[in-house]
Amino acid sequence: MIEFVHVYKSYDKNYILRDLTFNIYKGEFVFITGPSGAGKTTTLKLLTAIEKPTHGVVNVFSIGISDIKPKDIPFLRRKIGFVFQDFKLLPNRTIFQNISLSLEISGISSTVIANNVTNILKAVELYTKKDDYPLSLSGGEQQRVAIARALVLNPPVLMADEPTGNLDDNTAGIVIDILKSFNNKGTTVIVATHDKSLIDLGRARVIDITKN
Amino acid sequence: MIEFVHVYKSYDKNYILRDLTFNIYKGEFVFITGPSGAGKTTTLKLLTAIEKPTHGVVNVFSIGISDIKPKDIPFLRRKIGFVFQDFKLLPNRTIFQNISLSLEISGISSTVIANNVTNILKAVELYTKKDDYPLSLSGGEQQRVAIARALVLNPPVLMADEPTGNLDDNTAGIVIDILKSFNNKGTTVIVATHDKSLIDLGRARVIDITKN
Amino acid sequence: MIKALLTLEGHVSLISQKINYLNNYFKIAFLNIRSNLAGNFFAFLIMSFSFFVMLIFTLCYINVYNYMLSFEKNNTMLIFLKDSANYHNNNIIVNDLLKNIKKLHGVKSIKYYSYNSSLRFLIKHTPKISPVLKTIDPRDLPPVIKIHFNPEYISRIYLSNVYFRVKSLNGVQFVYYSRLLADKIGEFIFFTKVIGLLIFLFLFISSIFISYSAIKLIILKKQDEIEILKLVGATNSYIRIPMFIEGVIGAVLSFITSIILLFLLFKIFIYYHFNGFLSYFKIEVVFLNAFEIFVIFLIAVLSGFLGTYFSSRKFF
Amino acid sequence: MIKALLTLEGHVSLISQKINYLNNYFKIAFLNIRSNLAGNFFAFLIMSFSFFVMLIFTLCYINVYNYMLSFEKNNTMLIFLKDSANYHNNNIIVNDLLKNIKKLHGVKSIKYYSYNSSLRFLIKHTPKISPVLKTIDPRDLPPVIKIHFNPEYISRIYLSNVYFRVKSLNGVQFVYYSRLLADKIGEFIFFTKVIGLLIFLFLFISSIFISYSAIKLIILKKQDEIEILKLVGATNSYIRIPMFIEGVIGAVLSFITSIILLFLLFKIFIYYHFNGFLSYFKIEVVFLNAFEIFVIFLIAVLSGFLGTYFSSRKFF
Ligand SMILES: Nc1ncnc2c1ncn2[C@@H]1O[C@H](COP(=O)(O)OP(=O)(O)OP(=O)(O)O)[C@@H](O)[C@H]1O
Ligand SMILES: Nc1ncnc2c1ncn2[C@@H]1O[C@H](COP(=O)(O)OP(=O)(O)OP(=O)(O)O)[C@@H](O)[C@H]1O
Ligand SMILES: [Mg+2]
Ligand SMILES: [Mg+2]
Repeated sequence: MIEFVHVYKSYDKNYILRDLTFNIYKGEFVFITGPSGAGKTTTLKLLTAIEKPTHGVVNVFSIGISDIKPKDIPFLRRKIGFVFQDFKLLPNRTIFQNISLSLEISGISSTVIANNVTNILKAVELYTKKDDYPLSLSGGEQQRVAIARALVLNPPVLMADEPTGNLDDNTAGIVIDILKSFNNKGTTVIVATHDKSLIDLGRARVIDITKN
Repeated sequence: MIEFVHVYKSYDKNYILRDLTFNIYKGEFVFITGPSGAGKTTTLKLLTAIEKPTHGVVNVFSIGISDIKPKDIPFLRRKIGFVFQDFKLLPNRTIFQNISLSLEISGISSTVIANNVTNILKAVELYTKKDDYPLSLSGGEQQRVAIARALVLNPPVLMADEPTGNLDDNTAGIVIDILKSFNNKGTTVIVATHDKSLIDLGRARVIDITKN
Repeated sequence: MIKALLTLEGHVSLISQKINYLNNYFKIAFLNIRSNLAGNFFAFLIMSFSFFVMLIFTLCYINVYNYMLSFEKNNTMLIFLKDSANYHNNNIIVNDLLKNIKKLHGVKSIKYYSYNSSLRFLIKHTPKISPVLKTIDPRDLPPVIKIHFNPEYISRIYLSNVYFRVKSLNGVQFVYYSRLLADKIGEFIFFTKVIGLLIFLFLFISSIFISYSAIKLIILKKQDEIEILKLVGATNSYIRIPMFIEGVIGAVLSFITSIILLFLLFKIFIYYHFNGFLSYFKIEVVFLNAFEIFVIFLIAVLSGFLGTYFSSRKFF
Repeated sequence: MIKALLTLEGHVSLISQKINYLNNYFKIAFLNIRSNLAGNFFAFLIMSFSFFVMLIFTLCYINVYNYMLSFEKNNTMLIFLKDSANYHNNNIIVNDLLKNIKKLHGVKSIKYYSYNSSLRFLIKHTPKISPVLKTIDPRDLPPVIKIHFNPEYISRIYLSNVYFRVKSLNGVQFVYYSRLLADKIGEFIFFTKVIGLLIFLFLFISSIFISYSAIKLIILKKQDEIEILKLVGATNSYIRIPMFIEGVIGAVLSFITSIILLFLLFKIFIYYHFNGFLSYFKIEVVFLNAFEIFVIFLIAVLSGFLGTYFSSRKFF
């Protein structure tokens, strides 16, 4: 499903990723790890064509990221839920509207949207905050909204960048349980984190990008 | 130095902080802790007059936050370095310019600025990135820039909101060491975190806002 | 594989999806307008201002142009006849003359003034010296023939042709038409056209530019939002179409406002009898006709569209 | 305690700090301009456009006003005398009349035309009918006295006063002055003033408003930056003063651009001899004088300042 073959990535001749090769199979749960600045976020960005590899091949759903056409990028992104490290919520839309966004852009009807969003909000325990705006939420609450937005479209692949950085151990446990339950339903889950305790909690395959 | 006396804080009649009372003395190192959404960030905001208490008294440097004049707020904030949970760096200024900002707004001459910024950048191990822009840094690197900006003015009080949320254990250790060294030089340090391992690492007084 | 998925999905619910999208575009456009009422109101005011300036200019231009044209078109020719002592002879000459002149193409009407009516004619057309003229003996004045031309025929060359023809006729003492004025006015009309076109182009570009800035102002506020939308998988059209709807709605509303404003100002103008005053100078003030309004309306819509186009281009 | 600290700090390095600040304000203003060249260029263009419209309006207004005034001020009065058969008697009456009229306040010059020169006078002043007049016997015409008034004295009341006085004098047959025109022009000048003032106010407010939007456009881009600056401890003046500098620099530059543009357009206008054409209608076209330019310059600076003031107010 996802292939990295001898991937190099540089910013201004400064190589971040060197000769990175790995495979992620359909339905897997995988941790990508490495210290701060190692290139975890960069690796995830390569998967959604936010960045392109300098050398090497990145294949997602058998599509080569290097030669994807700009007009196909939105459709690729709809297949991959992305929980951003800095959440990227829209400050002038409520939690509910933020989450329904992923559905609206795919042209889904509003009754289906209302139903799905309500379910996912209950799953991340934020249903009571559905009409609040992101800026009035705590860091941890925002993180859960970001996760809900990524999951609501029920994408075949979910990527989460440091999804528990702002969460206490209890809440982090809840989030990992949610990710696991989606994984059990067939979603491929990729989590980038430096957090050893999270990896212990998840008990899954670990790809250390610095050891490649 | 810092006093919370029977402090209540509500947003829209929804009480976040209830009857919170504590003291922080000059030169102390204190952890403020509690689960996600407990009000850690809110507590720190009360200290810098970003928010005002609904009831109760908050005193900082013997100044009551409830009746501080708007024109005195900037001068209060210059005495308190604040590492924000979401960093709040200026995207269109380089790392160097971001850090020198705190000095410029106090009208300090540019030679002094250059000197101080260089020193602090070396302390957080980001001197090589000084001419990069924040968006090209990893989450952990941005966090360290935020810390450097808070420390460069050498403020009597430093507050850090989840300062290691995006850092791996090694880098987190470095950051805690920096905070400790400033604390040894007389700076009062207040760290808000949910991270048990960080609290273990710091070995200092813990104020749990949910237990008050 | 993704393409296969897409086409499959595309065929299953294509129509209901299209309707949802269309519905959404308008919903988003109105949501955007509502969520940034202040910004949109500013944009609206700036655009109204620009269209208002454009409309005022057009109104002035059309009236100046009409005025100039009226100068050119109202040209008459005065033919002063030789005074013959022989009354009978005179009559024959005059009849001959009138017949000859009638044959000329483009002559609309001919009027003969005997010396009596010639004086009345003079008194009527030169009120300033009428008291003086009243003391004059009519018999001192020559008879006059006045020719009105068909406006379509009038041109400088035509007039000078007629001039030379008439001058050579029997019994004509002197032919008068304001050649100098005609020349100058012809020149002026030409430059009015050229400069009018230039100013109009300038205003058109400015109005695109003003729509551009007005919409840019709105887009700048949404820059981060657009960035996020793209990351979440929104297509270009999903982001841009509501903007176009917004831009065109803004342009249409501003246009309507400015035309109403102009109309009210025009009515006030008429109300205070300036029209009466100006008609003293033979200046008739007219409002824009439906066609002109429609053209400017199209320009307004176009400038809203182009403004959005240019201001939203850089994001994609 | 914090206050004590502040005042201490304040006294130690007050002067060097003030200099650093001032230095900084200009540095920041120029940095801002450079870092957002595109946005600033737009703002500059919009402001230029608004000032240009304002200047064009002022230019037109001043010329129309001058033209109207020239109508009012060039008023002359024609006095037609009774034709006396007795030449000697006539001379005495005329001399008496001239003496009496000279006594009136505000009379600038008097000219007496005997019937011979009266004809020449008529021919000169009514070229359209000169061929007719040439056939007239001079003795049929009455002698005329023409009065020129001092422009400062002229007003409707003054003129009608003089009219009644002169009319009652011995030997006067008829007094002519264009009262109707004077009335109408007086009315028109009044409305020109009122409407001119209204339009000027409208343009002034628009230009503040346009500066406002232009600067708002820049500030919107910096909204987050300003938020962060405040959190880090920047004072209001630290944030706003560079904006004022930016706003005023923008206004001044746009003003200079638009006045140069207007001047060039004016020169082109003159070059194409419109001036000559218009002077045929006795319209003299003048450019704005230094004082008028200065006033509009002040308005430009003021609108830049007020624009910044209003657009930066809400942040604090
Ligand atoms: N757009 C960019 N331009 C230049 N350099 C960049 C850019 N994005 C990332 N980098 C650099 O690439 C390196 C890896 O960044 P990345 O964000 O992938 O790290 P990370 O593993 O996610 O770290 P963290 O755990 O701190 O988030 C960093 O040193 C960063 O400075
Ligand atoms: N401006 C606001 N308006 C309304 N509610 C708010 C606002 N700011 C915070 N809250 C609410 O107050 C509660 C406490 O927020 P706070 O940010 O202080 O939590 P926190 O302890 O910092 O949590 P975290 O560890 O997740 O950052 C949250 O439930 C949040 O939704
Ligand atoms: Mg990262
Ligand atoms: Mg927090």
